[in-house]
Amino acid sequence: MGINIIIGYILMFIGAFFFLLSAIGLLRLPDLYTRMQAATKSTTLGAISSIIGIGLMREDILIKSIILATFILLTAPISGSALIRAGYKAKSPMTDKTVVDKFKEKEGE
Amino acid sequence: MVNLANPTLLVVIPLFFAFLSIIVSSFLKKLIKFVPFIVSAINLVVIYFIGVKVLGGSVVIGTTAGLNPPYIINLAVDKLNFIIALMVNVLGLLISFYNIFYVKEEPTDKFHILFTLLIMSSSWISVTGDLFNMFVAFEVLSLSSFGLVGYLRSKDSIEAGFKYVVLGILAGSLILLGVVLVYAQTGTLNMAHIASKLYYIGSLEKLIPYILIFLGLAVEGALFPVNSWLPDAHPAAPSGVSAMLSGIVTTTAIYAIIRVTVTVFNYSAFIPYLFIIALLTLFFGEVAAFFQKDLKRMLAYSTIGQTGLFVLAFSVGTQSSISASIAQMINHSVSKAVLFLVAGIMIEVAASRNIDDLKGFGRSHILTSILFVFAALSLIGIPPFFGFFTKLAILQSLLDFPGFLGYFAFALVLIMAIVEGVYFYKVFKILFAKGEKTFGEENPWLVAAPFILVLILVFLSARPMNIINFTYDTAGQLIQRTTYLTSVLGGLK
Amino acid sequence: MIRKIVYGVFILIIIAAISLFISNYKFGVDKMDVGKYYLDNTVPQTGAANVVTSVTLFYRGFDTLGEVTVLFTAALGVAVLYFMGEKKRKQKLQESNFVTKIGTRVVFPFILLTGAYIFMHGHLTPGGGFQGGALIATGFLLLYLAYEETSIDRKKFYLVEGLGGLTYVIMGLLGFFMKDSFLANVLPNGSLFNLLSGGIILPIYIGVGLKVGSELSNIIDDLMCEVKCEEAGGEE
Amino acid sequence: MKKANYVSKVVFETIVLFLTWILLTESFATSELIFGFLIALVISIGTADLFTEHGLAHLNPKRLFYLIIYIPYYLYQVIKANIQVAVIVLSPSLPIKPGIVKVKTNLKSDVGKLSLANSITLTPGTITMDVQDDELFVHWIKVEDESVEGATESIVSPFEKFLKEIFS
Amino acid sequence: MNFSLLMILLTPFFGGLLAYAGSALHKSVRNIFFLIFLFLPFVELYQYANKTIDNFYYLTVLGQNLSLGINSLSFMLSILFALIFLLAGIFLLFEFDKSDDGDLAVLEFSFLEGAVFGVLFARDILSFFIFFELIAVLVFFLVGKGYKDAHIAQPKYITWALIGANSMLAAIMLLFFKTGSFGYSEIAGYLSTAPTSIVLTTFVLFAIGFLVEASTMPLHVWAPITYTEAPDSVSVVLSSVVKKVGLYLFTLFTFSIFGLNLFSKIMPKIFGSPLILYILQWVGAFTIIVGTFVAIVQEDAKKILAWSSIAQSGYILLGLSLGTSLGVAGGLLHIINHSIFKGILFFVVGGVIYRTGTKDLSELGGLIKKMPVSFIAMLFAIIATAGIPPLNGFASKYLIYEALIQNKEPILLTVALLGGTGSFMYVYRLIHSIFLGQLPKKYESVKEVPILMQIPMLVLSLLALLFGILPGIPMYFVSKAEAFLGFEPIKYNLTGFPEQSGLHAVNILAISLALTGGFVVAALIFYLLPRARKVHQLDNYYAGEVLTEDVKYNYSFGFYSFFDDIIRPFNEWSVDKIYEDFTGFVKTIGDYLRRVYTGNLETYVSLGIIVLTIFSLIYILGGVLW
Amino acid sequence: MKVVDLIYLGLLAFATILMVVRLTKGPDTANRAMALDTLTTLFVALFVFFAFVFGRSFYMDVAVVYAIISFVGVLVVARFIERGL
Amino acid sequence: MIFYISALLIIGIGIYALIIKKNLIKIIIGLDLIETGINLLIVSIGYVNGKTAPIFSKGVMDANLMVDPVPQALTLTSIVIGASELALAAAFVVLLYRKYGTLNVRKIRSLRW
Ligand code: NA
Ligand code: NA
Repeated sequence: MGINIIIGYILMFIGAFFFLLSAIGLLRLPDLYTRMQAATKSTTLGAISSIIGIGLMREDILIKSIILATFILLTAPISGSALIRAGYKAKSPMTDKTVVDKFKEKEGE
Repeated sequence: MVNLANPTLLVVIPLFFAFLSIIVSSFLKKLIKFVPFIVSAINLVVIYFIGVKVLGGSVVIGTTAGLNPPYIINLAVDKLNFIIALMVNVLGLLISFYNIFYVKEEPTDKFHILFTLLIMSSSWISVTGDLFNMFVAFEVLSLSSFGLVGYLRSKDSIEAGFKYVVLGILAGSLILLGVVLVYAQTGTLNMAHIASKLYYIGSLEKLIPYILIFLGLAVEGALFPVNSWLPDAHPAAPSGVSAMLSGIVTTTAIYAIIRVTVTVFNYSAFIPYLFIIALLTLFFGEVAAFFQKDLKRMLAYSTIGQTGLFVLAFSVGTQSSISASIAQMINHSVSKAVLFLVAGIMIEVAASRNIDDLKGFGRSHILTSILFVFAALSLIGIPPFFGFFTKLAILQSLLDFPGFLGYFAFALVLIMAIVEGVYFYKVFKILFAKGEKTFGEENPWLVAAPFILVLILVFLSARPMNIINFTYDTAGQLIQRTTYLTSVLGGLK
Repeated sequence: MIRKIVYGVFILIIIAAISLFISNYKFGVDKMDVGKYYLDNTVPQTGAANVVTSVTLFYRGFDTLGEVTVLFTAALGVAVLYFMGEKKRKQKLQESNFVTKIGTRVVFPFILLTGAYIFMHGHLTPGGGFQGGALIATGFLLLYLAYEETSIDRKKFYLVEGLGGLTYVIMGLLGFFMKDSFLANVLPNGSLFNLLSGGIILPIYIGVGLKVGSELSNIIDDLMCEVKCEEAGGEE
Repeated sequence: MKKANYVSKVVFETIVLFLTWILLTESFATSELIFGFLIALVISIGTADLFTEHGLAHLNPKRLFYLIIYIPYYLYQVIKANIQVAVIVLSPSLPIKPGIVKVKTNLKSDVGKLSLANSITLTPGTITMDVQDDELFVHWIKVEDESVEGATESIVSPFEKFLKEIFS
Repeated sequence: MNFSLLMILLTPFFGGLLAYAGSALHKSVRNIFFLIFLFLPFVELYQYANKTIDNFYYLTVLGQNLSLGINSLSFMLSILFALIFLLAGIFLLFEFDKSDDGDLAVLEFSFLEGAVFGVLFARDILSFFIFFELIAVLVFFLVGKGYKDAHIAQPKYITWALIGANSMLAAIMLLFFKTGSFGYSEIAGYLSTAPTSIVLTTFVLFAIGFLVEASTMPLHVWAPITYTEAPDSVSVVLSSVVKKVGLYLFTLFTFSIFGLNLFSKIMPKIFGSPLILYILQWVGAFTIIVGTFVAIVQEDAKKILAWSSIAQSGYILLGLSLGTSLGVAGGLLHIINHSIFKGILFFVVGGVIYRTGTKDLSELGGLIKKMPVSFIAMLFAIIATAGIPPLNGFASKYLIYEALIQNKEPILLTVALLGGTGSFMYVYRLIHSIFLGQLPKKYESVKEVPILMQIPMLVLSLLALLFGILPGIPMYFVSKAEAFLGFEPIKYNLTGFPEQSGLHAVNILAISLALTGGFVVAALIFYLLPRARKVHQLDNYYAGEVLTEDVKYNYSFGFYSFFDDIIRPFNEWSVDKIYEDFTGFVKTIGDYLRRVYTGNLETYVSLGIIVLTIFSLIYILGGVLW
Repeated sequence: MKVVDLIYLGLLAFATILMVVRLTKGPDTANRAMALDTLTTLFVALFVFFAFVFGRSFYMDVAVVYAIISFVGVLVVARFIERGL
Repeated sequence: MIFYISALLIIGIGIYALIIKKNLIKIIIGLDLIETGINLLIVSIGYVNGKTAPIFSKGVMDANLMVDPVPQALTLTSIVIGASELALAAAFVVLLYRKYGTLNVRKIRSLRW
């Protein structure tokens, strides 16, 4: 068992952990905006970590794994950003704990 | 040497032109309107070469991918295929000519490309020898007619188009499901190969795939009760398209039903059911047509009735009845095409689809109206027109149907002939009545296509028995099956 | 309510009948008749690594030609339905998400590249002309999402579309003229797993890829303009 | 950084795409390279104006250097962010104090601003909601400072110093 | 020269086309072609005067040769019809002189003659049908060129014509199915041994077709309005030709193809006739009585003629269906006679309309001085219609009465005689309202019809007189036709009938001379005796009021109003009820159909799903229904 | 498949279930879209995992295409939420 | 078998939506479900437990380990066809919405006899 396999599995399971974390966050957090935090950050890391981990274990898929990971790293924040803005425009409710909304002031102008 | 007697050309050449057209349309848009005409003309040349062989009694096979069936898709032309393909392209040629002058709403280039595809797909269905390939061709047919039905973008055509689309997609899905189940049953998709494998399978075991394919084809084939989209859709399209839909598309679908029922499934057990379905189709179509005030809608319902008529004859299942059925198909296609084309002229001149608004049209447009009258008389089956002889042949064959039902159908056909006669004569009456309205000039080029079609009708009427004898041979070849199967599967085993 | 139940029961009956039918043809047992032939002969006859591709494009290539045509027809149909005449297409600049906008600019060429990669390797991988073409169109969809004012040059797209279709037909006709059989393989098979293998599959897939890509983009163009024009107060 | 001319943009994009092609095909076979180059070139010709503003200028060694440094820094921030999320999500009391704040950036380049926005999104507690000119609206799960200056200081500055080097 | 039957048949078609083409040059070219080709058939038919020809094959259908032939019966009728066509053709040219329908009318009219020849020459059940259908099509279009309500007449006519045609077609196909042949002789051979049910079914189906065209009750519904609204020349043809074609076919089928022996064999006899013929006698009687009395109360000149024509069909049917030599002779002779005198009536009325523009009796009157020739012609015609010597109506009615006496059928005889009285009432009404009484001011300038238009009525009037006093001339043909039909021809001589079984001797010439003598004497007395002062029409007073021009002092309106009250409900029932019932029936079905074509997508889809469900059930249940 | 692989698969499956809960619960379209976004990302990883487990490298191509399409898909949905079609 | 049944159930749900649902979009979704179900069915027909996709690659060269390629080829074709159909159907829906101002199919029935 090579070192790559061990690192691979470790990364894989880190990925799985963050996926799980993201899923829990989705359920526990109070509103769309806070859930997005979990959704975007944890899922991205989960995916990247998993994919790179798996890629390390088989060289014939390694390069594609890197491509994939890069792609996700690049696009996940974009789609996350688009979604959260869309949710805001669609007046998805905010939690009571929200302290400030500067965007509203701007949009309200 | 290149062998032109190859049915693949009937599909490929139109496609070549269609793809070329979309490029050319960007800078030479005016040329596109000739494409469907050219395409069907070339197809007719190919059909001529095929016809020479087919009439000699052989089945012309077109292979693809340089291998032999059943491992590749093959096209096959026997006499029945030949008749249908000939009809498709002759009507396609004339209707395209009509369209050159008729279609004015933009985007005309796309209209003509879609029309090319309609001709192409009808030809395709009429020559393919592969069940899944038939489904694909069928989809091209459906989609091109969806586009053409919605072409005018009026409220009517969009609504009619949407209903047509939903039922058409459902129909396509049913056919696909059926074809897939056939594959599950036999492990092959080649019609002849399936036929040879289904030979040993009991009739009940064939029911499910058959009924799915049948029902799917019945939607396009205007059979009751899945034809309710038709009276909306046919009138909503430009008249050239209506002519093609009523004259060719329904016929092609019925051809497909015949091919599937006889050649592929060899399904005599289904005949009584088909007989009843056809009876209902005939009845509903004709009675509904009786009440229409909209000329094109009336013609559309009449199409349903006529389809019922020739499917009724087919479902008797004897050689003479199938022969009568094919002959009536020819009669209906030609006559109905004339009727829709002339209706198109009338509607354009009168600026209304209401029959009553055509009062006195025949007085100022005698030739046009006489074309309408001739075609209608042939459709109703008034002697000495061809339709009369086909009606005779149908009536004769109906008496061959065992039991009471045969006589019942016989009587119903006659009664429906009265109903059909009455509503067409009502149109004649209005056309030649004295009216206050003055009608503008028609474009004389528009009359050319229906005129030639009526000449064809006159020719058919002059030699009715030659045609019926040929369809009799055709029916013989169809029923006998072995020629078709061995021609296709000759290379196997 | 009764209606719902009745139709529910009807549908269940139909499902039951089909299930009953299928149960006679044991699941998991190959019905391979022609299928076996393909598995055994694909490599010698076509040189393609992907048997499915060789079936779609070679043995059943005539189907795929139809499939290309179906899409072509649908695109034409949509174009007809959304035809707007010589009237200038009204476009309202909608404020789009900055992130999306700029992200799109970066991602778009990569999507096109990937699309090309997919249709170029159709004979080796599960990809192919349709998948690659669809991906290319996805790129254009993205562009439309980010930039409301996007309007592709239809003439160029029609050119690509037509050339793609002609490639297919002409490749087929070459077979017809040289071997009296449409779509007969007239190109060398090449060596397995190489880009230049699979005979006529590669050129056809390139054609299909370009065609599908431009066709779907045309559809998107029509549909998106429809939406935009409506927002802009409609036309007609 | 200056706006580049068209050729520069095309060349730059072709290089990037061609490299990507090689990665995708994982092959140096001649046919693949030729096809890849042609495809990359064709795409570049069509999309160069869209893809980049500065063209070959991106390949300036200094900028590449900062880019290479920036990547591990960025990954570090990502991991830190995820740990923070894990803490929040997994703690029974859900210690949040969400809000949307406004921050300002000095970056001028669009891609630069995009990188900033993406960085903000993937890093601790913040998601970019919108970018309008030099203002960014950021959803912050634990608002520490509502003022523009304060927020900018804690959200933007960690990245801006790198991005400034890469994109200006 | 030798003219084949096909050539004769095609002559009118050819002539029609030529005339139509000629109309492009000039109207006179058209007219000359038209008339020449209407005349040609006489020349061509001449050689067939004494020939019976069969089996001239001209077309092969369903493996059978269709053939033409001619015999004494069809020869007689083809000469008669050719004459009517020629005369009506002349009239037609005037009638359509100013109309732009003339060209098409000429074409269709010529074609109609060809189609009529076709029916007469047909020697198989398919040929006659082909031409019979063609007649219907042409009549449909010709009728449409008539008066303002022609558009109501057209659908009625064609509905009934189609019912008749398809009924016949059913019989034709049933017989073809059984025999594999269309030929009259093969069919006759088969029928002689066929099961009763087949014989009855096919006979009834054929009879419906024939009697629709013959416009006997209750299949007459289309006739009154069609005869009324058709152009006058077409009304002549309808009444004198087309109706007779139906009756010809009825004769041919009943006596030659089915045959009395066959009927006698399979059904009981009543009053000496097989049951089915006896029923038809009653149909005839019913037609006489209803037709006559409805005719009496009409206010429209052509409508009177129409109902009269229906009533006269009743006489012919009654005579024919007696099935005796005498009865058939009466029926056939009445076919000839009625064609002639009804032709006169339509020509005269047509002429009056041509000059005055109205056929409403209440607006007409006093035309005797303005149109004396027409008056004389009509006088001849009404005498013939009433069946009074010396005009031709007498001989045939006499034969029918005698045949009824011979069969000992007192009730039917009463009916027939009553009809005779009734017919006197309506024809008197006609001549009175048109020619006698007060001349409306607006018709002061009316002139007699042009001389060419007088020719048809004069020719027919002379024929009516000739055949009236010398019944032997038509009887020459009738007796030959009878012989062809298998009857022993009744004895006749030039001036009447000698004593023979069932028939008292009668010399019509003598009776006519006596009657004419009496008339002359009466006239002499009238003119020789001193006469009252001649008063101008307006130099008079009425119930104490001085008459002005707008007051009518003679009854030309509501002439027989007391009758009207009795007839009216019956009249209303008979005219439209059946037609409306038929359309009502179709409409009811239509309403059910609407539930299928609802316009609801859901319905459309669910119908297909229901079918799928049915077959799924069949499959699941293991093909219980299979 | 080894046990570790199965465990990994199990974890992912569990995460999937939780995400599907959010997907069904909503409460609004934006929340569902978000859940869908996370799911698709997870599936990309799953594709890679299958490519690894079944030893068929071409699954990676599928994963790439899938990633692209789901990215665009989310943007479409976002646009839809923001302004309707 | 479970694949078959679930595929068929998806088809059934699609048909049900077609009949019961009033919303045009849902009808389109119904059509989509039917097509998806059929595609699933096709693939299940070709699927054999323990065999792999019919793609040769380095190391996987044994044709006997591969499933029937035909159903997969058919699926590919049918997917594209289905997508084309749905695109056109959607185009019609958008136009219908504009012409009738409603997505309720029960209100779109100006055409009837
Ligand atoms: Na592929
Ligand atoms: Na394909």
